[in-house]
Amino acid sequence: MTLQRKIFGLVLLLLLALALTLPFTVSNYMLRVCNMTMITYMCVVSLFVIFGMAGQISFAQAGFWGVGAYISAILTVKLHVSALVALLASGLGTAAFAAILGLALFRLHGHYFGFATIGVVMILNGLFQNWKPVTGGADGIANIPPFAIGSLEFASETSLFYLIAVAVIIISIATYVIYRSSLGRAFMAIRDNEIAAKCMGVNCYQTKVIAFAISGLYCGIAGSLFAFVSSYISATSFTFMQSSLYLVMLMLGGYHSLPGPIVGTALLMMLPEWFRFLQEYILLIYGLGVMLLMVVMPDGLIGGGKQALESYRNKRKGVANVAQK
Amino acid sequence: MVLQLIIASLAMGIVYGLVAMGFVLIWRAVGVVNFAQGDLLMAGAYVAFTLTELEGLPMPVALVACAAIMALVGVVFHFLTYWPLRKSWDMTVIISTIGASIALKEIATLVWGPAPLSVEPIIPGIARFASVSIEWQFLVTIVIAAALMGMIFYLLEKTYIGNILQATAQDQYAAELIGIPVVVATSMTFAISALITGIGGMLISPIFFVSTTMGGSPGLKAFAAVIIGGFGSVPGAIIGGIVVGVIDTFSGAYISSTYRDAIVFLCLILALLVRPQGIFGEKISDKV
Amino acid sequence: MSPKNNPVMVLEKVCKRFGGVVAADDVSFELEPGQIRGLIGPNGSGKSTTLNLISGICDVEPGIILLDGEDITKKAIHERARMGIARTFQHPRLLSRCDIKTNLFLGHDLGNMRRASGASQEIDQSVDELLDVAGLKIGMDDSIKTLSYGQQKLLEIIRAILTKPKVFLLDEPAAGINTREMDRIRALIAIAIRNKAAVLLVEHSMDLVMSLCDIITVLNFGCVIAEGVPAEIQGNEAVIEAYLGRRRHA
Amino acid sequence: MLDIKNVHAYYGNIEALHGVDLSVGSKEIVAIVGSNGAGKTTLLRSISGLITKTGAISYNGEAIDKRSPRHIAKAGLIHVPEGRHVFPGLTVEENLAVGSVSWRGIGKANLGDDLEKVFYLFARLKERRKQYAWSLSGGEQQMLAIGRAIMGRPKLLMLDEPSMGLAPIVIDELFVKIVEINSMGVPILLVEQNALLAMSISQRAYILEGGKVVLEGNSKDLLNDVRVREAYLGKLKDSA
Amino acid sequence: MKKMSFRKILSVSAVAVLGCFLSAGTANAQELKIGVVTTLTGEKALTGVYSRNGIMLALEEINGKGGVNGKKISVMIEDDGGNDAGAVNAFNKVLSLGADVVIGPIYSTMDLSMSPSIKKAEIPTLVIGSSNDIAKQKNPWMFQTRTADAVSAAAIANYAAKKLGLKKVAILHDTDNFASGAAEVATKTLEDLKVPPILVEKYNTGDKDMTPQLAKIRASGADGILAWSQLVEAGLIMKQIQSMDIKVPVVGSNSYVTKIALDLAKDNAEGVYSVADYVYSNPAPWTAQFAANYKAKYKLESEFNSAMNYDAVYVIADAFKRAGTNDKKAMRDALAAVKEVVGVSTTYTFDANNVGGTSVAIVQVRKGVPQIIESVRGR
Repeated sequence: MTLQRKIFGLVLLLLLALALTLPFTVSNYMLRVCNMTMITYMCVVSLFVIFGMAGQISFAQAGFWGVGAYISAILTVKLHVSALVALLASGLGTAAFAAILGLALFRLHGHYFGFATIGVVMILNGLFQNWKPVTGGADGIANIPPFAIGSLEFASETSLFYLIAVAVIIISIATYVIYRSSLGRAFMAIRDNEIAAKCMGVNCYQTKVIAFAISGLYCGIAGSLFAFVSSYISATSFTFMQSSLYLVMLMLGGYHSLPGPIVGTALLMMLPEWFRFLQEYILLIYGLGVMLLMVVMPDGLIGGGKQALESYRNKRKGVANVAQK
Repeated sequence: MVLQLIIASLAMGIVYGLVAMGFVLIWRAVGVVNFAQGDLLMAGAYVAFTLTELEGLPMPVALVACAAIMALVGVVFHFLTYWPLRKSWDMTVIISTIGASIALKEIATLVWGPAPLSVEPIIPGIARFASVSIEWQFLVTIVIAAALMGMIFYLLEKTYIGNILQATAQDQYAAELIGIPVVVATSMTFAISALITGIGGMLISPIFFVSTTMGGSPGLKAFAAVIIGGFGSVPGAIIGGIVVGVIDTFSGAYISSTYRDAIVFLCLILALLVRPQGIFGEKISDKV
Repeated sequence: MSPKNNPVMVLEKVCKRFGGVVAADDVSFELEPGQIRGLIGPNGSGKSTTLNLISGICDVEPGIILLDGEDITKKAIHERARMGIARTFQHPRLLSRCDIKTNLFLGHDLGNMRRASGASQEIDQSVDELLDVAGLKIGMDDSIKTLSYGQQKLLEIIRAILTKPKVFLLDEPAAGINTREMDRIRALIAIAIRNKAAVLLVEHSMDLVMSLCDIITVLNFGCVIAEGVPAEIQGNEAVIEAYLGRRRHA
Repeated sequence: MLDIKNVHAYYGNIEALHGVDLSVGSKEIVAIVGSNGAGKTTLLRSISGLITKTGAISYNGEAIDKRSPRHIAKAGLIHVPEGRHVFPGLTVEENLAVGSVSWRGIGKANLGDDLEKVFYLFARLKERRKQYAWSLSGGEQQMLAIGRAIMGRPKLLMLDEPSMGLAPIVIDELFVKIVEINSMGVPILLVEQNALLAMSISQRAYILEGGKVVLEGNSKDLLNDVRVREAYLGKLKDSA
Repeated sequence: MKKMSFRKILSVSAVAVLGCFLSAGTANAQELKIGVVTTLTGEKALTGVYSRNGIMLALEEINGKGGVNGKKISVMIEDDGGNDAGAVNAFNKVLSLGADVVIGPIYSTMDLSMSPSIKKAEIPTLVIGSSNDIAKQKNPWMFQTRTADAVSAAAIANYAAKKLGLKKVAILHDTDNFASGAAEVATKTLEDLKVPPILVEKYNTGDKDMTPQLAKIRASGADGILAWSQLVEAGLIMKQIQSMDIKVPVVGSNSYVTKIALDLAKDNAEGVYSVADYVYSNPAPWTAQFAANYKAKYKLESEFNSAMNYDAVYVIADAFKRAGTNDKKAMRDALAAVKEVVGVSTTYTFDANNVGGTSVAIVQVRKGVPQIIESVRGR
């Protein structure tokens, strides 16, 4: 077991190292795709927290992503706040927004909460699109300055890659720590059995609000980074469809464990790029592929892989047992 | 102006009601929210276009043929999205319907092209009375949709086959034990759901044209209707649809024409918070 | 019977109605530290309801439940849990998609929470020891789904013991398990007793109830119809009738 | 009529029945009694095709152990599940009409005689024929569940805990009706926790414990058997 | 239709692959590679198909005549999926494939989101979006070929107030970038003419039922409607105006006289005025020839997306001819110097802000066909 762990860790480190050298091996275009993939990944992880761990389905994530993006855009363009402060404000602001929303919406249980979040993303999109004095309305907000810490400016795709990678690593580690902490266990207890969770002393309402706030924090950071990467934002990005895609990514990757969001996001962000030559057939294949994958691997790629591994092990165990007898 | 708005909102509302009914039937039968419901509306409109504009069928025939084709689409939809996943978690079916939603739009684009299409109305021309002047199709929509709702309602509530479908929806376990072929019953429910939604699409296509994206907004608004009306209730879906139609049109006229979608969804959230069981609530209290 | 020392929990005329059905009707009893009270009765007699009332899953109406002299009737489920009420369920309610470690840690979390608030200072029972007593030779990273039903029940009991409960409610621990596992349940309950928990045991397996309990309360149609030590209960005509039913007069 | 040989049943990996043999004659009421978790319900569920099992189950000499629940119902083995499971959103009459599906399919049929039979047995249902099933009391729901099964023209009726959660007076009334149904020529397999009650109306009884038949015989004999009592209340401490 | 598009894909990808090979094989082939970012999938896929058609037609013609200075032009087309992030992805994709010049999508928000990347990559890019914000970017590498909304919106307002003599104008517009920008300009123009609009109504892209807006317009007693819309909504609005018996002149944006909108609105379009970059019925020889060629090749009427993209290729060809090299800097300078290049939709001269289109036409639908009434020179 420990050996396996070590090997797993080693492989992970190797992959990470490989990933960090990407800017030297791929084109600018691919790097941009990687950057967008990582930003999307943060949103999918946020969904992993609220849905994968805490079991509360949310379609609000793309809306939160937008809130984060707009906070940063408004702060830097209109109020000339420094980028770092804007990033923090996006994260915390969106977290606070999510928390307040959660306080109201977690009076609803199960599916009903999910339904309400559909309303949330629709309303937010309406505001982004039409609240001209604040969000710039349909014009969006242009000329967002590049991210900078002091005089260190992150303008090139490569520097942005490392900036986002740092955020991704921090968020991944934070999520792993939460996953292994009592808070994470409280989330999962709520997901698996709310009554049992309560009987184990978990304040479900409060805990759900915390999970929602954390997911808001992640989305806020992702949104802020998106604003800096694209330097122009408009309402068209932050839609219900985008939220559904996060859900698809999480479910296809596997919602049980942290590698799920990684695999799911990478797959669904990269494949369309690799299969660009299919042109107008790509979305059809995408849609059918999603349906097919769900049938073949209802637990997602990671879940399905694990199951295959487990059944293989069981088979081996079974053989060993028979041999012993 | 008010009368004009009332008629327009009724026509929209009743179409939302049809789609909402489609949602509810599938929800009750298999406990899943079908994210591709709006795309079934789109499919209905394209089928109607093919039947009337390309094949030149007379309207009444086209209506029946469209219903039949959409029922078939519903059965296929059932066997592709729900049946293979019936044993697993409902989320997987939801994801599958999201996939189906993407695929349906693209199929429509590939078959009929990306350009929007127009369809001849069932009764052409404009109806004028008092201060109102409105396309006849609005009134036709109200009449046919209401008749269709009545028929479906009668089928479900008053006939033996309807009872079988309802029984399967309410308790699949018991249905299986007394010998109801559950596959047939669930696929029939999907067929009816697709049929009424598709006819909704056919009815509005002369008013709003046929395009691959036409299902998106009605789909979401019908979903709001389902929740406002009461999740799982057929009369709730109808009333909810009309309520949403009225909110939509009147908020557009009197509050803000750009925030009307947002207002509808604000109502959805408020409805959930104030009365999560909706106007009609669940007829079946708690299944203990 | 043991002399009344200091009851940790008191139920005073606790009632519950579901619609027109009376599920609990003036149920009163006390739980004492280190003592096991059996709660028996035929199906639908209100045993599980009583557990639900104590743990807060159902609202009491009317009646009073005291824990350490404090009225907890209006407290939320998680507050009661934090005050030291632990329970298991008829069908184990584990975190079905998590590994074993996570499930056990959930118990620890509550124990830690209570220790931090000074509510619990019992000796630490190591997980290994408990697992050993339960005869669970399992990998901590295994998924819950790999466990048999009986193992799941044992694990749920261990999880509850890890919270260092003052009041420990067991709902049919022996249902659906084999005799070897039954012995292990006994051993686990013994550990809880050693930790001065007051145990309330709802059980159909009379072997277990009769051999384990200090005192037994019998419910029928929500009412307490008998209370006494096991030997008394076994001979009680009302109890026998409640269980085996009356013969039909042909 | 019904013959069960060496049936093992599983829930996932867990074996719930460990080789059960059982038979029901053509006019009998056979009782299966035992405490909670003894495997009574599992046995019924394996007969009606709801769970995976090994072993042989035959009905009138025809093997039915590979058939789906629907086909078993079609063959006339109708299972009234524990907890009644009436269709709450349908009226009493609609529930009964749907009950005829096993022989009727979706065609038209004259249900007059069948309804008459049910209403003769359970007059209360006739009074409430237009009411929704959810609005019925527990006893009435149980009657409806049995009535619905009778609409399926059963050749063997399997009742799972019909007395559960009912007041004694209602139980008495219900069991009179069960005997009456049997006297109409329908063999009945009765699963009951209320052992004395079940044995007092049945000809034969099986006592299940831990997924095995521990006792079987004439109900009359078993009624006075001390081992029955032990199966429920446990062995006395001193005799253990 | 299905077969056709598949063949097209094959040919496009073949060209693209060939392009890659050539660029790899002969570094200094001096061939010009145009990267195209357009919408082929998703909700806005309609425009991309037209754009691609226009580009492929222009390419065929130019290469058919032996290319520019004997050098061929090739294109690679990438899908932007109809959203901002996708546009940047597609832009980077064509860059990575070695594009020398890029043609951007018609949607202004996508062009705006590409702007920083364009500046960074220092690659001359012709965008088709018409928003006034594009010029405000002051991006030396981004060229707005199409006549800006400022010109066309002012033209609409002027025509309505001066020629049609409207006094109480109601404005109805989409809330998207192009329409709301144009509506602002129009409002300003009308105010300057002392006939401020009596009502401004908006709707969101994709809204179908305009009854509330039109009911208010009717109740306001407006004597004319100015409208800015996308294709489908243009058709819808023309139809709904008629069905609500609003009998006032309508002056719409370019979309109102596209073949698509006219097909949708049918008789309801009769008499509608519009400002247009391009109409297929334009009798000018160059335009008529394009319209005929397009129709012959694709079996459908051309519309402004095709025309704008067709022109864009010719504008690039013109610059390439003068630059004589595919060097990006040289191409940029050559593009900036584009002067009086006559296209099918307008005449192009890039000004200091890199805005190229110089004129629009006022058109009226007569007997179902848009007829040019007058041409408005913007500058």
